[in-house]
Amino acid sequence: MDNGLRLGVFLCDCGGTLSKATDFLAIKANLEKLPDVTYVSISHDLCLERAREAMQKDIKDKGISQVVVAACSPELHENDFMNIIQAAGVNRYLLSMANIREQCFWAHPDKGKAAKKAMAQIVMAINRARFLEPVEQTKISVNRDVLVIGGGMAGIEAAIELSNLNLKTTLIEKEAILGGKLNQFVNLYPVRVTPGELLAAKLKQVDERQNIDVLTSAELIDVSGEVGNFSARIKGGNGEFVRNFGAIIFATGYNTQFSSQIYGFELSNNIITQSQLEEMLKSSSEVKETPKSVCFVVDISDEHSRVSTLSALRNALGVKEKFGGEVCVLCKNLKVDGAGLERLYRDCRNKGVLFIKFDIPPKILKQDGEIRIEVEDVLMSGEQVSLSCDLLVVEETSIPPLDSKVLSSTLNIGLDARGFYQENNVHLYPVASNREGIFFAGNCHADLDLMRALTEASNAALSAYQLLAQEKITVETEKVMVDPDKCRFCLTCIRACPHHAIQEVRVNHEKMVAQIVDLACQGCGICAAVCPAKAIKSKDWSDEQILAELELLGEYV
Amino acid sequence: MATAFKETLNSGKFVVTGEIGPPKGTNLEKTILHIDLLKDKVDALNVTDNQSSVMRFPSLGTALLIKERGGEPILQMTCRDRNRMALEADLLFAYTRGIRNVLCLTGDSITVGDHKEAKAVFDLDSAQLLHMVRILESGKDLGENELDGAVKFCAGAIVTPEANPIEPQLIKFEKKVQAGAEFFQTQAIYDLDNFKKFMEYVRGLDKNIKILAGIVLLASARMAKYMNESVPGVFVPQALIDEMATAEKGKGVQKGIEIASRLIKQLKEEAICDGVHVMAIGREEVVPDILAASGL
Amino acid sequence: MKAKEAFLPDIIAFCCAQSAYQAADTAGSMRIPYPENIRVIRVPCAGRVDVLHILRAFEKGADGVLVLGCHEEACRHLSGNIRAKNRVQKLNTLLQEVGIDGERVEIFTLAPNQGFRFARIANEINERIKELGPSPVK
Amino acid sequence: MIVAERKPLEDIKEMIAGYKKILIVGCGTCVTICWAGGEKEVAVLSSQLRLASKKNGNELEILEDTIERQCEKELVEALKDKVQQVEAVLSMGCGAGVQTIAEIFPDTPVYPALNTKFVGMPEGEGIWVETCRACGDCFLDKTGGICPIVRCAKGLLNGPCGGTNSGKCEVDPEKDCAWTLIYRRLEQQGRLDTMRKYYPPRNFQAVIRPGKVETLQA
Repeated sequence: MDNGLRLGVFLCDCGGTLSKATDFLAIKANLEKLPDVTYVSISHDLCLERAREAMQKDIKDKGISQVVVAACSPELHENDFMNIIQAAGVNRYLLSMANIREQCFWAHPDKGKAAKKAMAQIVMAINRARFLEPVEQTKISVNRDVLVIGGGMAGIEAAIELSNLNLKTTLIEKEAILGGKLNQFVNLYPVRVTPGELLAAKLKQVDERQNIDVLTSAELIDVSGEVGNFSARIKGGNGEFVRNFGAIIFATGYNTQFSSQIYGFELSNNIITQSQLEEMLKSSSEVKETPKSVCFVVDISDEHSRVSTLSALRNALGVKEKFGGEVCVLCKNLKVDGAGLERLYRDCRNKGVLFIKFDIPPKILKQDGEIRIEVEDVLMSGEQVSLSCDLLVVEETSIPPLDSKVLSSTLNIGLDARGFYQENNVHLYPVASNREGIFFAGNCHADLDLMRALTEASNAALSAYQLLAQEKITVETEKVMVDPDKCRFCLTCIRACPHHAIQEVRVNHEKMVAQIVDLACQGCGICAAVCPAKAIKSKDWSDEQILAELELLGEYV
Repeated sequence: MATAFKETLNSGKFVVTGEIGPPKGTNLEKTILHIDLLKDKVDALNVTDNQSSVMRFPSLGTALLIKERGGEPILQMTCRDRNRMALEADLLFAYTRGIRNVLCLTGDSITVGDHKEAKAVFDLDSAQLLHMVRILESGKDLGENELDGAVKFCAGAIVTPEANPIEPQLIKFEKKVQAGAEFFQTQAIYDLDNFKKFMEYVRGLDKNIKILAGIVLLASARMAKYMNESVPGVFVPQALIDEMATAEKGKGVQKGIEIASRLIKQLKEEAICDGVHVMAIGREEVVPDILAASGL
Repeated sequence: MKAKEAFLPDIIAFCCAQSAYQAADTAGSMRIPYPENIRVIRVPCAGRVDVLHILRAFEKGADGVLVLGCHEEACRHLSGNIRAKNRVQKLNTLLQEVGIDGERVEIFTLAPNQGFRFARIANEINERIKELGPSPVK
Repeated sequence: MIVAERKPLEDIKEMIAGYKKILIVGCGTCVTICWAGGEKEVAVLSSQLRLASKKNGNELEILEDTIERQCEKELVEALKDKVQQVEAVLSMGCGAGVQTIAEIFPDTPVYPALNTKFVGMPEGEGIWVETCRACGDCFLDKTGGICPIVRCAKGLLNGPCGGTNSGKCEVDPEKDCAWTLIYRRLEQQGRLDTMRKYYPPRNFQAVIRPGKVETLQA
């Protein structure tokens, strides 16, 4: 029976290395016996140009309808093979790969067993190939303007970087002035510029750029549309207005909060927070009574926090410089894992700041206007140390800005357990959100020191650029699609989609159904798995394709 | 022969009622013992109706027993186990046997008891049950049919002064007043300051409403703590829990009697309410001690 | 004992392309051996794996099934790994109802660079399934 | 919508014991939406039954179908060809669906695979709660749109019982006390007078069971 399938199988022995493990000719001979397999070829280097040309020619000459490549991991060259077959006139999604290198010959030293497994993997890929479906692509024009939310250091840096890349940027800040936390910090150690100097230099750059539009005292109300064509409603000094953008960068920063619950006492005139200390250090007039001894405690309410560790170190040095006197830092683990931070710690020590490392949080007692601290010093083998100070500076916990909860729900971007924005993938793509075209920079999603925040801001700008560099972006159409006849409009998929990529539409002016927004869809297939009516098909990972790979069980093992 | 409860209520006397829990089974020995112990020391005896949704000897049967032994019974009726027809029929019967007092309750949920799979009826609620009593008294039934011989009851209800939130509870309380409740027994109270506030509200609403404060005997600090934390609408001040904790081992009940009688004394001396309803929950034998210690 | 040695289980590992599939690649690249009877099926996200896929795997004769996704809070599709976890939990019940030991299905999380972890998981499940013996519906 | 739940497999296996060929019918309306009896659940049950019969060495062939609404005779009639091929039908519809299939195909035993639970709404992902008792005499105008008949454990009409525990129900501390909710809603709307009114006992004749509604078409 002719089912129209003409499968072409392209084997690659990776420069001959895999042939040492098995007889490729035997595999070829076995494969040729399988139904629908029209053509089998062996190549030594499918990743090289000349082999690709040969492959294209074979596909055309033999009239191949679906392509099976048995070679290295699809994680390496899948996209290249898609391009090759597309150039040969076969839809790029009609490709099925068998990973016979990393997941077979490289992993299994027993040649006989590896050969058997390779055969099984190829047959699985062939079975899958029978159910492949074409997916078309289209190009969509995009708006190349970018919205940056938050005029702190990360936001400013992102705007400058975008401007360098020739993308028009709107920078909105909810306060009346730009600068964020830079307006609060006393020094920026280990960076040898003052916060004022750094901010002035950056603001000068922003001012000079024609393509940066700064809106202060402005807030984002909501966003509609998708990547390439977002519509943002902004509330500014002159009321509400709508502006269109191709991408959005969140640089909304963080807030801090003292937790009296964790510490077990309230703030008072001799127990203050880092930010209160910073105000004190900044005030030009001399303080009434110079504290003779100052203690800092960190790692109690916010262990492993870079932000609070760094403010303790910076301010310890600040106190030493301004007041002299004794300065002591009580900590559990100092996180000095960034450029120059180890130096900052050494500077502290050299200037005479004393460090005491604890495992059990110290006992803090107030006695006649003095503060007594009792702590087991881990480095002195747990010896009980008792010290007193005039001023105790406690750490503050980083908390998300007030509006992140609202923005996350109106924009449908995820939050982590602590309420900060959650990145797409903390390792692979830390500046991307779960929604295509929305990025993060700075401490609104991670605990970063200044240098890291600046690097991130550039990365976010580059990611936006990557997306908007061309005036059009390529989008797969209906890669994942809802069958409107089967859809019961139960809202399960709309609620489950992590990318806010499913919307409700009316078909034929009548029935409401779910519909995938191709621009926003990231192809995870969660919707297909949750649909109780089996109305959603993920064309590149369809049930049929996945089940076809199961066909072989029991054989070739 | 006991005085009719209605008469006692209206006499201006500080009223005292007790409570009898019917047995699980047909052995009435202990019940009779309790009745005999209490019948002359209190103005009336409540009989619980499948209390806590645990199936027992019927409320009506026990009320008749009290009657037989010369006591004044208050028949508790819940809406959980009978529909309106059964409730009406039982009241007709009760009346013919000289039972003159009825306490109308909603009833506990069936799921807290020992017949969890049974159907909970709740055809009526407590306010509707009160109404029903008044309709029967008018010579008609709920189907608006004429009765050949009507009834006459002194009908009461319950109220939870410490309910949280209190406002919906008070709305219901007012509905019960309108439905003709002549007296109210309250859920256990331990904090007299709170209770006084409640009484101010009651007096402001209608001076004629008779309120009998619920006094539940504390047997141990653990029970006091449990009541406070787990029984809805009961607040036991920490001071009382601490006081219970000072009791020597085995002397918890003694301490409880002390506290109960102190509360009763104050309620009476300051004329905070119209009487008390004493619940000893399984320790009926000590009720005379409580009353004696209260000077009643 | 001898029969146990001879039994080579069919194990299907649904691997998220963002993490576990790459971890399997890493294992290969580092030449860390693992049982060759573990059959990897690449999926775009652990959240794509349907309860039905796993039930069908048992119908087709699988002795054990692994679902391997991203570490918590590292899922590219936010909730995909959590959904997969819940589904495996549901599946344990569905399989118990049928009389298949729920221990035959397990979910683990990996990062792309965790080749050793992949191999360790593969070995662990292989041993477990060997211990349990062939699937009762084979 | 009508909310249902799959019966335990053990019960279903017992019903269909001895049959060699059955048809599992899903319903595309309420029970699809509450994840109990749509096409997906049909496939899951079918797979489970095949596995179970394989394990026990029984022979079982299963046909599957999911129709728009099992409670419509015309739609059920479309199953005729498939029903004729099998010894029994397993319905994954609500009780109305099971009975419609049983009525259309009186010669074939029809078994329920679901327990029909209540009329309700989704509260969260995979969570449905009962919100309507279908009492036939809607009381919601008096209670700020919160039904005490369903949401109060005792179905009280005139206010809370004494078991309100910090706004929760004494029967199930997880659940809100309906009368606390009603009080708050009516207070918010300035309609507490409605709550102060006395409401007589419910009229259980509002629906004479089995219920029937006859309407002239508008």
